[in-house]
Amino acid sequence: MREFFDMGGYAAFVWPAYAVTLAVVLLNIFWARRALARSCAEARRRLQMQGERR
Amino acid sequence: MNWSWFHRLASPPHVYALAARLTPWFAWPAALCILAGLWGGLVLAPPDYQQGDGFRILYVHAPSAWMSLMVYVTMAVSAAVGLIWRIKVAHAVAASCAPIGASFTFAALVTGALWGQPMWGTYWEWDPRLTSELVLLFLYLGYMGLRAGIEDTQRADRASAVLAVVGVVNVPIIHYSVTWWNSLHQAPSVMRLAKPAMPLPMLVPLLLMLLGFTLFFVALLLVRLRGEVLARERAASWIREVVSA
Amino acid sequence: MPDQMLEVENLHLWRGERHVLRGARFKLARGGCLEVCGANGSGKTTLLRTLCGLIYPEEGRVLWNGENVRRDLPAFHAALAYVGHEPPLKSDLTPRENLHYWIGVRRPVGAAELSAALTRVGAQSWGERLVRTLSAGQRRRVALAALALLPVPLWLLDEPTTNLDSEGRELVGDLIRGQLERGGMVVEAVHQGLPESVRNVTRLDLAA
Amino acid sequence: MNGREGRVAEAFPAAPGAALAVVTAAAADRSAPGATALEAARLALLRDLQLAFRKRGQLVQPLAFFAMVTLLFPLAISPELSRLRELAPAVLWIGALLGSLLALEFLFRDDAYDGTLEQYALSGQSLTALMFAKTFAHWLLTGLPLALMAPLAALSLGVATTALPGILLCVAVGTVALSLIGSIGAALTLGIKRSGALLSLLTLPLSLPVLIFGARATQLAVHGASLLAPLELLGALAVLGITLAPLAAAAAVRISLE
Repeated sequence: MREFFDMGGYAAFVWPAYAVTLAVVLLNIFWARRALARSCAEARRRLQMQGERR
Repeated sequence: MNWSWFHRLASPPHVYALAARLTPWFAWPAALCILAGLWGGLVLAPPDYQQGDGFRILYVHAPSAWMSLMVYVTMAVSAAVGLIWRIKVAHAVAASCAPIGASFTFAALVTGALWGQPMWGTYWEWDPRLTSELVLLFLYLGYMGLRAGIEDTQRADRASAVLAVVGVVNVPIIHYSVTWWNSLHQAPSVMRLAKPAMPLPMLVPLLLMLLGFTLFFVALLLVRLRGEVLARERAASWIREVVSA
Repeated sequence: MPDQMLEVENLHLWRGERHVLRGARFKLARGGCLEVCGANGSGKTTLLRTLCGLIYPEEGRVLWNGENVRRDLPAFHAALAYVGHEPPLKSDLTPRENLHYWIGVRRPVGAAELSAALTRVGAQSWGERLVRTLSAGQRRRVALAALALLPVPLWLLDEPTTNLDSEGRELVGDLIRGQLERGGMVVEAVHQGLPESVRNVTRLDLAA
Repeated sequence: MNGREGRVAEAFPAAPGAALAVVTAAAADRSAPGATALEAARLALLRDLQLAFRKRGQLVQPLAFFAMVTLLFPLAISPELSRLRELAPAVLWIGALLGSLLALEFLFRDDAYDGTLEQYALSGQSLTALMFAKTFAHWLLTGLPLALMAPLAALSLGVATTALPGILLCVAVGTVALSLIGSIGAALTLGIKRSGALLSLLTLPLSLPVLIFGARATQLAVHGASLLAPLELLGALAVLGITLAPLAAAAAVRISLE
């Protein structure tokens, strides 16, 4: 196990690289869901405005 | 030729519903492929005979680099389709691509630099591939900047589509010129190992990661696409059902 | 000359998020004049810009001689003259130079013709001054001179009488009448009616 | 008809009959063909040149900027001519790139504000040809002066006089490509407030090949070698730009008018 985390001495480079990629993947999931939620809220607001105008 | 099937397929409510339905079918296989690829790449694959365990950065760097280019091409193709046939959904796809592509280009740059330190002894080498990747990041940033600068969605769609098409014509020229420039100024870089056929235990995890990232991109795209489709529809009755649900 | 006609089918227009035109349809035949009325912001300019093919209608079609104008935009554009509510003039050129370039891009135009047009709009005394020194009404008159030099079948005019004195408004009426008598068509956006009675006018009211 | 025209003449008694003259001229013209695309492009070019010479201040700006950049490098590095000579290609090309970029903001902006672009788009002429004419005018007004000034700047950086014709040639060819690439960016950023930074973000990455080939050609010229290979590549870029850039710029202008 120790050996695995040590990555043959390259731990300082391998793990940050994986961490950055993981962060990008997770952020993308978060951003995509947030963008969808925002669009839904925006659509709801527009529908409401149209309802009021009628 | 009868195109009505196509128009039905590309109609916003249909696309919205389809995207929602398809997302899990891409998301879960993506997760599976990536996990299997990680296991294979970090545990099962033997250390490289030259680079030791350092080469394992390949399993995140190569998929990120692949994403950066593949997403750009996807973006440009759908932008061109939207521009030529005036299909709003195509513009929505292009708009969804940019932030995904930009973030993975960033990841490719960072992982490339982290790989470079042990291999070249420096974080940044003016290697043609890394340089092209950096230019690609600027192309993405320009695309997103142009989009953000134009308030009207339709005009933003069409203007940024022109930029994406111009960009995709330029990417090979830029890559060629950077390679040409690089070959003048330095000997072929250390990175360019004589690549014998990669042994199977190394290759399979890489392929799994590439596939997993691609599936992941499609899943992300489908989620973002729904939002972009909603933003482009005005006063359509189907939105009420979707939003209130 | 083939029978020319401008036709609009089921046109829907949005201005931002507002749906300003819902399914408009009309026909304009030779010698016909359409007056588009409505308050500021009611979408008059949007309609004119759609008619001349600058804006792509989200729904509906604009037909010229029975064919969608999108099929051959350059030919359609060669048959129309559009004057927006700001005359497209360069303030560092004189009215004569402005007209020379503006009209010259579309058709060959001689010096005598330019002089005649400038005289017609009363520009003989200021035709050689830089546009930056002219008043808004004078600039508008230069645009009228351009119209006089463009006897194309279709005129699209956005508020042609803005900033004009009564004499100038009279001139607009004369130009329009001349165009209609020649068998041309006019679409004009106004917030009140035409300066004087021009016959054969259809009105299209845009709700605010 | 006559009565009506008479009334116009009455309204403008200074020129009786003038109105009639206009109408007859117009009637005669109805069957006459319109201006050719070439004539239209020539007029668009002349118009931009005439306007530029009415406002000479803007003409000098890119040149002054270029001269400033050339002055900054020796101050920032060292007055040693041998070192400056090595850096001359970089100095010249970064100066030319930024100088050309500086003037790009004005390429379409005034025409967009005053409605000229709208008239061009509605003229029935090929908008691509008109865009090409405007871009060519831009090159004549910035690229060509920069190319003419580049040998002077090179001289001040210790480059031998034998290298100067080559430098002039490659800057002239390179700036053609730069103007064309820039015209796309300028057309795309129409209607955006404070578009300067965005314009450079769009244009500079696309200009990299020009920078690379141009700087290499200049370097070869400085060393007295044959600069044919990079010059040919530069020419290829310019030709590619001539065929494609006006098309993209015209599309972008139409989009900005929507």
